[in-house]
Amino acid sequence: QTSEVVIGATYPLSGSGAQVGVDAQRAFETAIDIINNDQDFELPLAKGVGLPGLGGAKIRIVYADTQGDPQKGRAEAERLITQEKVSAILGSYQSAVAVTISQICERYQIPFMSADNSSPSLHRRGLKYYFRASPHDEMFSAGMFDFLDAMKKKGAKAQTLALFHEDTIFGTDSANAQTKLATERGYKIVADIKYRANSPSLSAEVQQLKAANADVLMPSSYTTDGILLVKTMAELGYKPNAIVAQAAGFSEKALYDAVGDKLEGAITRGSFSLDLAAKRPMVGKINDLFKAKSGKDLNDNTSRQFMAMIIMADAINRAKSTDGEKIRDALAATEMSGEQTIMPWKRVKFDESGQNNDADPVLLQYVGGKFVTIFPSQAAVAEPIWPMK
Amino acid sequence: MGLLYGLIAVGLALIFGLMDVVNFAHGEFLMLAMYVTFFLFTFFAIDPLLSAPLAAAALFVLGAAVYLVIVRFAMRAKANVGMVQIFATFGLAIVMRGLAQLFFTADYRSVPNSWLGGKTVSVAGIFLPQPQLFGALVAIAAFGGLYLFINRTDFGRALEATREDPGAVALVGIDKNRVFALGWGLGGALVGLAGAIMATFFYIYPDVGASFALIAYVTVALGGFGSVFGAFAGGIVVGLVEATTALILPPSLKSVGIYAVYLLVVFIRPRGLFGSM
Amino acid sequence: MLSVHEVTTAYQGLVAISAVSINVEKGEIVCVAGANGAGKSTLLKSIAGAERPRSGTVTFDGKRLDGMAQHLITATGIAYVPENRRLFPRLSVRDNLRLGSYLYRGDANREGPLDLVFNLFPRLQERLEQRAETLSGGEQQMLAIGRALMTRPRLLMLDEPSQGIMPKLVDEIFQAVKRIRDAGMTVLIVEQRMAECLEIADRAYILQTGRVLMQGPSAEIKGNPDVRKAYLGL
Amino acid sequence: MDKQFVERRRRDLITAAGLAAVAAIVPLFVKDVYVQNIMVLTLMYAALSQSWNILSGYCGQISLGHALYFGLGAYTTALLFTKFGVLPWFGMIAGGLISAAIAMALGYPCFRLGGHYFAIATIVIAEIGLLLIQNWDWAGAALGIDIPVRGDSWLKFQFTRSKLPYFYFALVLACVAWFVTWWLEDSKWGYWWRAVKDNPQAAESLGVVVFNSKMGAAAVSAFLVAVGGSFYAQFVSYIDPGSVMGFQFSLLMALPAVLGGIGTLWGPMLGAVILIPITELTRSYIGGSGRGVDLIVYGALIVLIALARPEGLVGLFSRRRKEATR
Amino acid sequence: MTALLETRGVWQRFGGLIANSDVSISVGRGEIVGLIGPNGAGKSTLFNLIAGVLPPTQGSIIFDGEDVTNLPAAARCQRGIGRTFQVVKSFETMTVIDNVIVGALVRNTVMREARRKAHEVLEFTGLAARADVLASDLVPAEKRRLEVARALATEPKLLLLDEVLTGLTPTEAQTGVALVRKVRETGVTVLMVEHVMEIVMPLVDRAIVLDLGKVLAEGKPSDVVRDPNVIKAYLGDRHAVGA
Ligand SMILES: Nc1ncnc2c1ncn2[C@@H]1O[C@H](COP(=O)(O)OP(=O)(O)OP(=O)(O)O)[C@@H](O)[C@H]1O
Ligand SMILES: Nc1ncnc2c1ncn2[C@@H]1O[C@H](COP(=O)(O)OP(=O)(O)OP(=O)(O)O)[C@@H](O)[C@H]1O
Ligand SMILES: CC(C)C[C@H](N)C(=O)O
Ligand SMILES: [Mg+2]
Ligand SMILES: [Mg+2]
Repeated sequence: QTSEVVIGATYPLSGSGAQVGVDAQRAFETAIDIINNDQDFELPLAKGVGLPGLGGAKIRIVYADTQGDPQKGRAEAERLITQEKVSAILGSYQSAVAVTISQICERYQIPFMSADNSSPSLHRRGLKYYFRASPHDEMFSAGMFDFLDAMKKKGAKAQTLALFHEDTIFGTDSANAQTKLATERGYKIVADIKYRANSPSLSAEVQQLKAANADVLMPSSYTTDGILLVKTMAELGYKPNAIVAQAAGFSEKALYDAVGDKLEGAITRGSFSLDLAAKRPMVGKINDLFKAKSGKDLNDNTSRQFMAMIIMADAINRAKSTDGEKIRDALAATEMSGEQTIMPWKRVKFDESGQNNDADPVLLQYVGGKFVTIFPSQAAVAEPIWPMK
Repeated sequence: MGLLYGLIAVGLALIFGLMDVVNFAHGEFLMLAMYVTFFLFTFFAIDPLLSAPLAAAALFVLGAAVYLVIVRFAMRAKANVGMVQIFATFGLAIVMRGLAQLFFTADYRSVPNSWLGGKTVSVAGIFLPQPQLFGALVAIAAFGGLYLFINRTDFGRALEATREDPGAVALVGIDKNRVFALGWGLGGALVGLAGAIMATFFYIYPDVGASFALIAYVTVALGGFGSVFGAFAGGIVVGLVEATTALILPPSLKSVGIYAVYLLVVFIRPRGLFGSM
Repeated sequence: MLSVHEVTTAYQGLVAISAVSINVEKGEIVCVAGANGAGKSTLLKSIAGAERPRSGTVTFDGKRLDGMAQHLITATGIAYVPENRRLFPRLSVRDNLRLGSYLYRGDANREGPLDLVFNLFPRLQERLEQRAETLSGGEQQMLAIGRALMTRPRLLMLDEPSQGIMPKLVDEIFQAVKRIRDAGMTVLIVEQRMAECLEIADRAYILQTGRVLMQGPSAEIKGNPDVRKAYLGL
Repeated sequence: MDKQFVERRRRDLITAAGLAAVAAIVPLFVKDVYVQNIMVLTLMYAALSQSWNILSGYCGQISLGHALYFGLGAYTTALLFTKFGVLPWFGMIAGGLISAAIAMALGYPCFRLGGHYFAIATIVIAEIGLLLIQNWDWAGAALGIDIPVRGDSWLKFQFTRSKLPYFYFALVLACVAWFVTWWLEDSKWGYWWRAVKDNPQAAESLGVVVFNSKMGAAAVSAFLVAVGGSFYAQFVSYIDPGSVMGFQFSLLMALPAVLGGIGTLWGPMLGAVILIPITELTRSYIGGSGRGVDLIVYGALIVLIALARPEGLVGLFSRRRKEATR
Repeated sequence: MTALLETRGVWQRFGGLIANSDVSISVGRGEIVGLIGPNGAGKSTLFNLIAGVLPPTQGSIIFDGEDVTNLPAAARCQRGIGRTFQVVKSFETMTVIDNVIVGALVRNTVMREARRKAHEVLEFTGLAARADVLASDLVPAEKRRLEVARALATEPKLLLLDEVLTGLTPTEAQTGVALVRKVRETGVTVLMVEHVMEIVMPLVDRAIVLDLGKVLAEGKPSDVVRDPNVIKAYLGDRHAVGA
């Protein structure tokens, strides 16, 4: 039988998203290490060598650079499928690129798993081979508003919101979800600022945020704009009452390296929490493995990339085949308990559109140089500090 | 902010305007200057303000080298010299980004806290961030210096003459390669200065140049090629327009304001505000 | 002073002058004449370094010029006014002239030759601020010669300086050439107006299809019946 | 002498037909879809660059904003299809016509601008277009437009796996662009354009209405590029503002022509045939490292080609030909 | 018969400088008229006004019975004004024949016709051997000839020649003179600027002298050269004796 299973990973490895792509490589390598070698974790496939279902076959990963361009993502996916003969594809950071990759995968009947794409539209296109284990923006946003509701109940000042989001798919989707939830749950949006991604300056935008002076600032920005936003806020003397961020840049180490001192008490939603290590020691150990490779802690993106690989490998193992259709069926039948992951999720189980609806987001607060889980209560290890600092 | 665009633009103005050469790697020059500043800070704890001259010197060498090694040969083209230069420097930009990623990794960096970083002065209720303020001062000084240099010295005149007809300056004993190499070096040095100041309030990564390149070109063109003062004025106009359009249009469209102003200006004055060519 | 020895120059494989040798002594006015396309301009270009000779040598005051960069040749004291003038079109008359003295940047008396220039071409003085490209054809020619004089050459090479110049001024230019020589310069001049040129020249060369056809003192050349017929239209 | 000229034109035509015929049978032997994909892109870029070359190469109006017309073509087709069910074939024509009309409307003020001012105006206008679409919710804004693919259909011009139909369409497009150039080259317009490029004032004095010439070139050029954009929308079946209207795209369209030989008949083709495979292969085979090596190689190649052959690669061929006839 | 070209009180100012002041001249059909005058007198400027490069500051230009003052250059070319530029403006990246074809296209819309016409003109002007050379490879004298060829290809009624016969040896100049005569024989009216008296005097039917932007003298060449004002301003003493 086959001695190796090839999985493709399509990421931006050059251009403005390169940093995420490069980090993703480390996350996948960590997962493959665990799968291919005998490790003592409560993760599927950790124990023993390789995939037992395929006679101990090992996983090999092939990377392709999308440069963040849908057309290139498409071409690379096709190349991975036809030339590298991959059995499945993981990807792809930018949701726009996921659109074309998932189309190609559909045509070739190869499963595609969004590790870190968060656009809700992705799983609503009636694709059979599309899967996403992690939450999408609506779920994330719902988590954020659940938290705000809880805070309000406690009497915190969280009535008015300022949305600050970039003009890409990610920013637009996030803002749409947040707007919808805000109206449903009776919040007032006092500023809804859509800005151009990678702008050279955000002064005008920050002036408007400052003028609106909302109770909660809700940014949806990548690292670059996140850094600029925080620096500009400091320079213009704007200190919001609270920040509740839609992850992305606000879960990147680089951002806190740059402007962490100005973010004491900032809150971001996330799908990963290192605090879980207290309850589930393997989380800490896996984090150490990852850190040894990358010099960084696992974060929102890398944890999901890691899990995507584990879940995919698990399905292939159960499918006992490298055939796309069989893997798809196995994926569709996935039933993984939360304990078997490194995430604070209830479980992994895909609905008919390929979305896992049981992946609960968490909210993390940046306190004293690290993240502390503050919501939901079953995962929380500390009380939120509100307002920030 | 406008003045900073101006400062970035002025390096361009020098290379692009005064020499009639397009440098598509301008943003990458800026990127490199920011990295130089960053590394000087992290490894030698040299404050960006002090390392600015070092960054300028490094970029001077780079600018001159780029001219001598690449642009000089691109200029040999008989027809469409402009396009050949555009693409030679475009290729160079890609190489520089690749090299930056290879050596500096794709990580986002930033100079955490310089002496000025994050401090603000409040003048009559308007907050002025110190780094920008300082940048503005440096920009004004650089503009002034360059303006005098170009308009009052023989080098400035030689540069203009070389742009007009590189083949003819030898008739009066000018070495065109020397003049151009110096011009590129100076352009680079100005970008070096700009980069050092930028580094105090901007993030740094291999593709950072892309954020600035277009706006810098528009700034130069708005002011008018061949005019140092134009680049200065262009920078101020762009800064003002940026700040004001954000009040009328959604911020994601704020650059539309700048672009529209550019179009408006050149439709009325086809050589920009102060252009001579 | 200047010695051109067996110089051959070609454009993309097409030989324009072959094995041409000429000599110019200090203080002389030497005229080079010949039909269109005979290679006169090519000869001057080869001396000035604007074209690189394929073979042969050019020496100036004992210094080898062939292969030297053009701007360095200018610095040795050779000023060259090309046929197409090569002014800096968008610079003012003043700047064009000032650039002529670029080599004497530090010199307190850098603008010394300006008197001579204005004396020769008062029109330039009236037009100091005008952009060179808007000058009339003749004015441009004046400026080109003026700029060359500003480099304080020991050898001045003029390619058809009378072109586009009004009759009155043609005479003046030829007289000026004489004065320039009297001011201590040596002049090598290419001209179609052989009659006028031979009047002031000490010696002349006639080129034909890239070779020296004839050479000698002006009077001798002027008297030659073939020359009279072929070049003077008499 | 005239005979020589007629012969040269005929030889160009025969060569082109021959090459097209060879190209047409290549995919019968090359079954690898990845390679086929590269061939489709190569042909597409050849066609785009050839079209760009009409305005910028022949007529000398350097446009660095052709992504606008490309995007207009792509968006018109995609919107008409997804919103109104209009078949892409009509969308293509509509996109072309809209682009040509817009090119002329924009040309009206822009053609008064010279050199860099013109080039920057084109960049800026394309960028405005991009921003407007990016903020236009009805057109999908940043989300772009996902064209649903429901099986193979010539009518809807969509095919799930096979690249062949796309390949042949791109081939036809490239041939059309080439042929239009060939045909215009020896027409009144072709001469006018080159005259306008070399010296507008002299051209005017010879009865060339400079402004109209530029308008004509802009219209033809924009039309063809927009058809290319329509094709791209169908080919990728997903478009978003950044990937069809970005500034990079304008550059990529010009690059083959510049490297191949700007303002020449064969330059864009030659440039595309060399450049596009390099672009794709460097990314695919050395881009996976995530260390930017592919960029270094790719960028260095561009620099080298630009420096080694500043007049364009076609020089390699024509020089040899000239010497052969001598 | 009315004049082919008439300028009525034409002025041209460049800032403070008056390049043409109240110039009224007329050129009859079939004439060869010489326009002479000192450097900077405004001759080329007047050509530019007639050909439509610039609109005159004041005054009007009548061509072939029509007021063309406000027509652009291209339209004037179509009506039959052909011109050369003193500072040559060849299409440098095009071959000689292609340069001429551009001109020929004004009256020949069929390419084959235009090409035939262009060859004919090249033959006529003696450039035929250089047809396939790039214009940038021509020497200055040839470029000037190309200017003439291009203008002739537009089949003008009036041909404006601005110093096209300079830089020729006297013998060569004779060929040029013959060429201009030949042009006239084909029914073209010629208005020419030239500084070389040996060429102008025998060739032109009439001479107009401009000085400081104004018409200084006008008449038969032999009369004009004797005019003391003309001698003083333009010819200098030697020509006074010579003529
Ligand atoms: N740039 C060039 N490219 C190709 N051939 C050239 C070039 N310049 C000159 N030639 C050729 O070289 C030969 C000599 O030209 P040159 O200009 O030296 O002649 P000339 O005697 O100065 O003529 P003229 O009296 O017209 O100025 C001519 O046959 C000409 O065609
Ligand atoms: N655009 C302009 N701006 C300013 N002055 C100009 C402009 N064009 C021409 N002039 C001036 O107008 C005067 C007339 O120029 P013009 O070219 O008509 O002279 P010309 O009679 O043709 O002289 P030449 O015989 O030397 O060619 C000149 O003094 C010239 O400097
Ligand atoms: C929060 C992010 C990880 C979102 C993701 N990159 C997307 O664009 O789909
Ligand atoms: Mg000559
Ligand atoms: Mg004149």
